[in-house]
Amino acid sequence: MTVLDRAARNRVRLGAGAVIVLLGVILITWLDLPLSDLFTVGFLSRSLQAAAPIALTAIGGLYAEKSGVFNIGVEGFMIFGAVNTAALTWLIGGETAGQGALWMAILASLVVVSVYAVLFAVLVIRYKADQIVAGLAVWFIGLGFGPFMAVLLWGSRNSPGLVSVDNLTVPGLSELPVVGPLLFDASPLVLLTVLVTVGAWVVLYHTRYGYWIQAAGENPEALDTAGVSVARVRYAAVVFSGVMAGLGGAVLLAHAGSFTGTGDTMVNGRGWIGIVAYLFGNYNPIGAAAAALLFGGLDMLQIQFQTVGIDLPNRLVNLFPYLAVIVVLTIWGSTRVPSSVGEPYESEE
Amino acid sequence: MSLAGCLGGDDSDDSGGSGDGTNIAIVSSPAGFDDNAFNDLALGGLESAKEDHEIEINQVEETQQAQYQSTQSELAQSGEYGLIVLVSYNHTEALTQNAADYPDQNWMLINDHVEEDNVAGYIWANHQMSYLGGVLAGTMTTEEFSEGSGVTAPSSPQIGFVGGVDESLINAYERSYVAGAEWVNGDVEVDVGYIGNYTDTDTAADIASSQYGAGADIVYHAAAAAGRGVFEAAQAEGRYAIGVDSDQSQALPDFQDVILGSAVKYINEGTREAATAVAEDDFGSITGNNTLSLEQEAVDCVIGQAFEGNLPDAVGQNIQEAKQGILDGDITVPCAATGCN
Amino acid sequence: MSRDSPQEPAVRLEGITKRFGDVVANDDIDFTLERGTVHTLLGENGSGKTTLMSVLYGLYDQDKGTIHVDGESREFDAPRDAIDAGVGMIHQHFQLVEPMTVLQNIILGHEPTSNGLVDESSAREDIEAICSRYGFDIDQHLDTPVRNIDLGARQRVEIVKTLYRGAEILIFDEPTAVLTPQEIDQLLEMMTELTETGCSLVFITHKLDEALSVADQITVLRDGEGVDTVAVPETTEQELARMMVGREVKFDRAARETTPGAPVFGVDGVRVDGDRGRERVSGVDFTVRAGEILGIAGVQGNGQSELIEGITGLRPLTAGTVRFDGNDITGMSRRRRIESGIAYIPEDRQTEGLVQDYSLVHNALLGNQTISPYTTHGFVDWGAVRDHAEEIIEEYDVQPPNPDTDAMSLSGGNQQKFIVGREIEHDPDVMIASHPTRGVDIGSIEFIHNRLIELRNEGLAVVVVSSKLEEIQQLADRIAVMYEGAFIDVVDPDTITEEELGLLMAGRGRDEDSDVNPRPPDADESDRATTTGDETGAPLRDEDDRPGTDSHNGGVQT
Amino acid sequence: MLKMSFIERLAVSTVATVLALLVGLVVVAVTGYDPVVFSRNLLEGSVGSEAAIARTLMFTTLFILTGVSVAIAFRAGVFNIGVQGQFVIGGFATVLAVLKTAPLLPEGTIGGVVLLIVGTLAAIVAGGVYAAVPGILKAYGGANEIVTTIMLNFIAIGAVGWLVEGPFRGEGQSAPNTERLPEYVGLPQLIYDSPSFSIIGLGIALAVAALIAVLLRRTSFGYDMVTSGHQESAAGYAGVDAKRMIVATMTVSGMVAGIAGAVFTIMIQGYYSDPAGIGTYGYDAIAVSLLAANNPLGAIPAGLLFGGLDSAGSYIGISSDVPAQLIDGIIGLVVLFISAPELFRMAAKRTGLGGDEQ
Repeated sequence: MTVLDRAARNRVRLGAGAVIVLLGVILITWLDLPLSDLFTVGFLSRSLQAAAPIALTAIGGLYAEKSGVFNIGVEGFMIFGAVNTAALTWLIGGETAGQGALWMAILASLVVVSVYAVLFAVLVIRYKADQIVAGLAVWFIGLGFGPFMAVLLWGSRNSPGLVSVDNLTVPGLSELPVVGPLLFDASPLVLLTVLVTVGAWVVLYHTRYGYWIQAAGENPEALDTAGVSVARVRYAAVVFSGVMAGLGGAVLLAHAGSFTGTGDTMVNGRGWIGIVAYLFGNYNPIGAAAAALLFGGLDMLQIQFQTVGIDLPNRLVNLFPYLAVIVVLTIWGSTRVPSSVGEPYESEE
Repeated sequence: MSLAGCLGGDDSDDSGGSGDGTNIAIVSSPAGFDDNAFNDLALGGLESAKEDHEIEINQVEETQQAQYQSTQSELAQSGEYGLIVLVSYNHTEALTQNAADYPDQNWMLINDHVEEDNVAGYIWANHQMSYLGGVLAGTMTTEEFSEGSGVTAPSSPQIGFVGGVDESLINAYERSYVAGAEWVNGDVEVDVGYIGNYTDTDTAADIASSQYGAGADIVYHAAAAAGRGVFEAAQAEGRYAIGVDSDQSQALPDFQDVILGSAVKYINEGTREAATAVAEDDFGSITGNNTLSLEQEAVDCVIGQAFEGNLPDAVGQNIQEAKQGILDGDITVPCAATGCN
Repeated sequence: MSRDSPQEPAVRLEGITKRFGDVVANDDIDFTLERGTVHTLLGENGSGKTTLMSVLYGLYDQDKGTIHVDGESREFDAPRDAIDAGVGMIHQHFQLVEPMTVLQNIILGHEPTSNGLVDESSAREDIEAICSRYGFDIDQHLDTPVRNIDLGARQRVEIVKTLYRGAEILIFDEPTAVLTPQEIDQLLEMMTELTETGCSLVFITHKLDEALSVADQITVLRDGEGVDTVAVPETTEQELARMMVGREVKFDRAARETTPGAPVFGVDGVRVDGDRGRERVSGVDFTVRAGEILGIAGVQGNGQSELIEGITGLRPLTAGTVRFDGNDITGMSRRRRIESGIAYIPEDRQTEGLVQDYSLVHNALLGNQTISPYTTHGFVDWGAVRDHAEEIIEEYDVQPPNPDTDAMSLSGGNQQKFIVGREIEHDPDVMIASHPTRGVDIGSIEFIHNRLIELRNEGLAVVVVSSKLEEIQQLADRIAVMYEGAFIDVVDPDTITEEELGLLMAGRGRDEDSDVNPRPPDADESDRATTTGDETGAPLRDEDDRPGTDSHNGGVQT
Repeated sequence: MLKMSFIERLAVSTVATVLALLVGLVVVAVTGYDPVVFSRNLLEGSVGSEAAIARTLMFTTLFILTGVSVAIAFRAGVFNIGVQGQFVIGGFATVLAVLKTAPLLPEGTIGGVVLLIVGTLAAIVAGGVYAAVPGILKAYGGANEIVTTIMLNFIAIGAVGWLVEGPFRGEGQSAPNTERLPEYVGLPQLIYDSPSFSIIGLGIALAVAALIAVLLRRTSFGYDMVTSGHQESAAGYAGVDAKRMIVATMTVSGMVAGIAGAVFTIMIQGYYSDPAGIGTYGYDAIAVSLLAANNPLGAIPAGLLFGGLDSAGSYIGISSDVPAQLIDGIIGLVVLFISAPELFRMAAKRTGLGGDEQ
C-alpha cells in the first residue's frame, strides 16, 4: 500500500522521468546513433566551453540564494558582463585588441559589474526591494542598456570583431589523447571555471563564511543571534553572485570574440539556465557545474546531430534544453529551497 | 518594446527634406546593420551613390518584423523620401499593403518583389553564387594546400555548410553549394548545420568547429552576421572558410588568412543603381522584378585577398568552367534565387 | 572585568524602556540577576519578558535605561557584544539552522579555523568537553543535521551552543513550551546544575509551578511594567497569579444544563501524515454528540494540529473515515464541509483565520464565499457582507467597532472574537475550536468560553483542542488526551485530577506505572520512515515552500 | 508591496516613472545628445501627430491586455512571466483558426465577424491551455513557475517560429510568414487612418480590463484568487483549493494573454511571422502590471504610459539619432524603482515630504 501510495503521490514526477528515459531509448535505437562520431573530443571541449559561463553564473546565483536572496537578475548581470568586457576591450585595444587588452577588460568589467551588484544588493537588502521584481528589472535594464551601450560605441547593437581568448597550451601534455586537448590545450577561462567551482565548494562547506551563508538563508535569526551580521553576509553573497554572472558574461564574450546585442543579446537565456543549473545541482557548486556541463553538452549535442547528418528540425532541437529544464524542475521540483529566501531580514525594529 | 535604432550620422531630427538633394531611407533586415554582409552592402551602395549625386541617407534599424508596417508607413507618410530601401523579404508582407497605400512613394525591396508600379524588387541569384562557392570548396578539398592559417586534408573530400535559419532561402544556398561541390567531385561529403538565427556567432563557431572536427576542410556560411563565428572557428582549427554576399576577406580583414574566397552578390550595385535612378528622376526604369544573376555579372565567386594568385590553377579553371556551363545552360543549378520548394 | 568582586550582581538592568512605535513594550523596568542563581521572569504573553531580555542580549536597543554586566555599564549594539560580555540566550524559537549539523550549529559564528578552513575536529573536542562537564548527551549526534533530532535535543544543542560561546549568564526564553513533562523535569534539573557550576540564569516563563520549582527570585511583569520582585520561599502560587493577571483567578467548571443527544460527528481510525510525510496521527477514533464538548488535551506537537486539519478537510487522511450526520464525509472537500455546517476556529488566527491586510468586511466573507446571501451565482453582495461584519462586531464586542479596520490592527483577543463570531454565525452543527484562547486577553477568554458553552447548550457538537489544562477542564464534558499521534485515554473531567491529566499528557496511562521513555534523539532515522507517530519535532516547513509564491504579490485590496 | 495604501502605490508608481525618465535624460545628456530634443521627440513621437497617437494607442491596446494578464496572476500570488509565450501561442492560434475556417464560410462582413470570433476564441483557448501547463506543473509537480514560464516562452517562440518557417508557411511566400488573413477579416478603422490600429481593439482591451476588475472585485472566484495571493493559508482555511486555484489563475491569465495575441494578429499584423521579431509585449507587461499595482484598471493608465514610451521609441528610431534602446532601459529602471517602495518611503521621510508609517 505504501509503495502504491507513494507512487500515486509522485506520479507526475515518475511519469516525467519515465518519459525522458523512454525518449532517450527511442532516440538511440530509432536513429541508430553513431555514438563515436557524436561524442568526439572536440564535442567535449566545446561542451566545456559552453558550460563555463553557465557554471559561473550558477555558482554565483546559488551563493546568493543560499544566503537568502534570490538573484533572478543574473541574466541581466551576464549581459552587463559581456557588453562591458566588449566595450572595455575595444576602448583599451581597439579593433586590433590583443590578449592583454582582453584580460584587462575582463578584470575591469568585473569591477564595473561589481558596482552594479552593490547597487542591486543595497536595493534588495537595505531597501527590501521585492527580489523577484528587482531581479527582473536588472534583466530589463541589461536588455536595454547593454545594446544601448553597443550602439553608442559602435553605432550598432553588435560590436565589430574584437578578440577571442587564446587557448592555454601546455607543450607536450597537450599531445596526450583526449585529456590533452581537453585540459592542456583549452581556454584558460574554462580552467578558471574549474578552479572557481572547486573554490566555491570549499568556501561554502569548509569555511566560516560558507557556514554563515548557509545560515543566512536558512535561519537568519540564528546567525544574527550568533553575533554575525546577516546583512553583511548577504551583501557579500549578492555582490559575489553579480560578479560571477558578470564573469560568466565576460567568458561568453571572450570565447565569442564579439558582442551581439540583437534579440535577447548574446547571453540569450544562459542566465536562466544558470539558475536552473544550481537548482538541478541542489545548491552544491560542483553539482551546479555538472548541471551546467549537462546543459552545455545538450546544446553541443544538437550541433553534433546536425554534423553527423541526423536531420532533426533544427529550430525544434534547439528547444531541447528548455524542455529539459522544465522536466528537470518538475521532477526535481522538491529541491529544498533555503527557508528564508526572499524574506528581508532586519535585526532590529 | 521597440528595438528600433537610428544610426544616421546626419542630423535628421528636423529633416526638412525640402533641399535640392534626394532623401533616401533604408530600413534594415531583422539582423540589423553592421552584419558585414547583406545590410551593410545595401547601405554601401547608397553611400557610393552619394559620390555622384546629392543624397541624404536615413538609416533605420528595425529588428521587429511586426513593426515594419508602421515603420514603412511612417516613412512614407512623411513624404520626404525619394526612395525607401527595404532590406530583406521580411518586409514583403508589410510592403504589400503600404505600396498600395502610398502609391506616390518609391520603394526598393531587396530579395523579394511586390507587384506594384512603385516597387523595384531586386533579387540576386543566390543559388548561382553558392554553386560557384561549392565549386571552390569542392576543388580545394581535393587539393593539398596549406597557405594562410589553414591546411586541407585532400585524402577525404569533405566540406561543410553553416546556415542561418533552416528555411527555403538558405536551403537554396545549401543545395546549390552541395551541387557545385559534387560537380567537381562526386564523392564529396558535405556536413550541414543551421544556427537558428543570423546573429549568434558563438553557435556558428561551434557548428563550424564540429564540422572541422568531423573532417571538413572548408566551410561555407550563409548566416549573415553570425558567419563571423565560422571564420573564428576556421582560425582556431586551422582550416578554411568561404564568405558570403560580399568579399568578406575585405570586410573582415582579421580573417583573410582563412577566407579562401567569397560567394558574392553585388547588392551594393543594386542599391547604387536604384539611388541613382531616383536621383535622376528615372525610377520607372527599375520598377518591376529585377533578378540579377551571372548573366548581369551581378553574382560571382571571388578569391580571398590573401589567396589571390596562390590557389591551385584548378580553382580558377573550374569556376570559369562552371560559370560558362551555367550561362550556357549545360549546368542546371538546383533551386532558384529565392529558395527551394 | 571585575568578576572577582562577589558582591556585584551578574546583571543589573536599570530603568529599561523600549517602545515599538506607539506600543511601550518595557516601561522603566529594573531587574537584577545575582550570580549563581536562577531568576525567573514571570508574566503572561505580551507582558514584555522577551523584549526585556532581547534588550539585554543586544537584539534591541533600549530607548532608555542602562545595562550593567558584572558591575560594568555596557552598550550592546548587537548580540555579538552581549556574547562577548558572556551573555547567552536560549530562544523560545530555537535559533538553529536545520540542514546544518549539530556541531556546525553549535560553533556558528564562533568557528575555530586553521589555514582558513573551519577546524571541526578542534571544535569537536571543545564541545565534548562541555558535554561531559554538564552532562549533556548530544555529543553522540554532532554530525546529525539538526532537522533530524527531536525538540528536547534541539534545546540541549541551544544550551551547548550558548556555553560554547563562553556564556556564563544564560537567558532561557520560555524553554518549556514545547517539551514533554519529562523533558521539562530534565531541563529544570539541568538549570540547577548550571547554577552550581557558576552560571547565572534568567528563566522566562508564564507557568507558575515551573517558576516556583527552580527559581531563587521571581520578577513579575505585567503589560510592560515590572510589578514586583520576590524571593521564592516568600511567595505562593496564588500571590504570583494575582500579580500576573492583576486579580485572583479561579477556575470553575461551567454547570452543564443539558444531556448529550445523538452522535453528530466522529472519526474512525484516522491517520494523517505531517508536512514531511511522517505519520503524525496514527489511528484516532472519537464521536461527539449533540450538546457535548469533547476536549482534546495534550502537549503541543503530539498530532493535534494534524488531526484537526485532517478532519476539517485541510489535510488528506491516509486512512480512516470522518462521519457527520450519519454520512461518510471523508472525501468531502473543505469547501463542502464549510457549507454543510462544520465550523472551525483555526489554531493560527494570524495566518489562517484572518487575512491580515483585509478589512473586517473582507474577512467576513472568508469561508462564506459560496454561501447565500453573501454570494449568489458567483457574485458577491458586498452590502450583505458588510452587514454581516457589522453584526459580528456588534454581537461579539469586537474593538474597535469599525468594519473597515484592517484585521492586523486588531488585538489578538479582538481578532479571535471576530473569528469566533464569524464561525458561530455560520449556524453550524459542529464547532471545532483549536486553541481558541491562545494569546488572548483574560476578558476575551471568558467571553469565548461562554460562547462555546452556549453552543453546547444549544445542542451543537463541539470539539475543543487545547494544551491549557484549566481550559480543557473548564470546558470539556469528556477529555481525550492525545499523545504521540493517538488518544492515550478518554477521561471524565469531573473525576480526574490535574496531576493525573498531566501524567497522561506525558504519555503515562493511569493504570501503568512503568515509565514511558520519551524518544531519545534518533540520529539515523531516515526522512522517509513512515512507521508510527513517533516524531515529536516541531512542524517543519513544507518542502515545496518556494520563494516568491506567497510573499511577493501586490495588489490593491478588493 | 502588500501593505500599501492606494495613494502610496500611486505615488510610488508616479515617482518611479518620473525618476526613471530623469535618469534617462541624464543618460541622454551624458552620452552627448540633447536632452531637450530627446524630450521633444518623446512628446512628438507619442502624441505629436495623428499617426503618433494612433501608434501610441496601438501599443496601449496590447499593453493593457498583456498587463491585465500579468496582473491577474500576480494578484493571485502566481508569477506568470510566460505572458509572452501565451501571447505568441494565442496569436498564432488565431491565424490558424481563421485560415482553416475561412474556406467554410461565406466571404464578406458576416463571414468576417464569424471568423473574428472563431480566431479570438481559438486564441483564448490556446493561451489558456498554454498557461495552464506551468500552473499544473507548479501545483502538482512543485516546479517554480517563474522558471518554467520563461522556458515556455522560449519554447513558444521556437516552436511557432518553426511552424511559420515550415509547415504553415504561406503559399508562394519567400519569407517565413503564414498566409495573410482574408481581407474581410479585420477591425474597421473608425477614427484614425492607421493600418495597425482600430479603436475597436482598444475597446476590447478596455472591456477586458473592466471585466477582469469585476471578476476580481465582485465574484467569489475573484475573492478566492486574490485571497490565495494575499495569504494562501487563510484561503485554504476558507475552502479554496490552492492547487486548483493556481491552475485556474494561470488559465485565466493565459486566456487574457491569448486575447492580446488575437488582437495583435487581427489588428496589427494580419498574418504571423517569426515570433522572435514581434516585440516583447509579454515581458513589458510585467512592468505595466507592477506600475498599475497589479490592478486591472490601473493597467489602463500604465498601458497608456508604456504605449506612449514605445511609440516614442519607434519615432525616435526613425527620426532622431538617439538609440531607441534607451527606452527599453528606462522601462527597466521604472521596474527597478517600483520594486523598492521602501526607498521612496525613506527618502520621503528624510526630506520631510510625508512617508507616514502605518
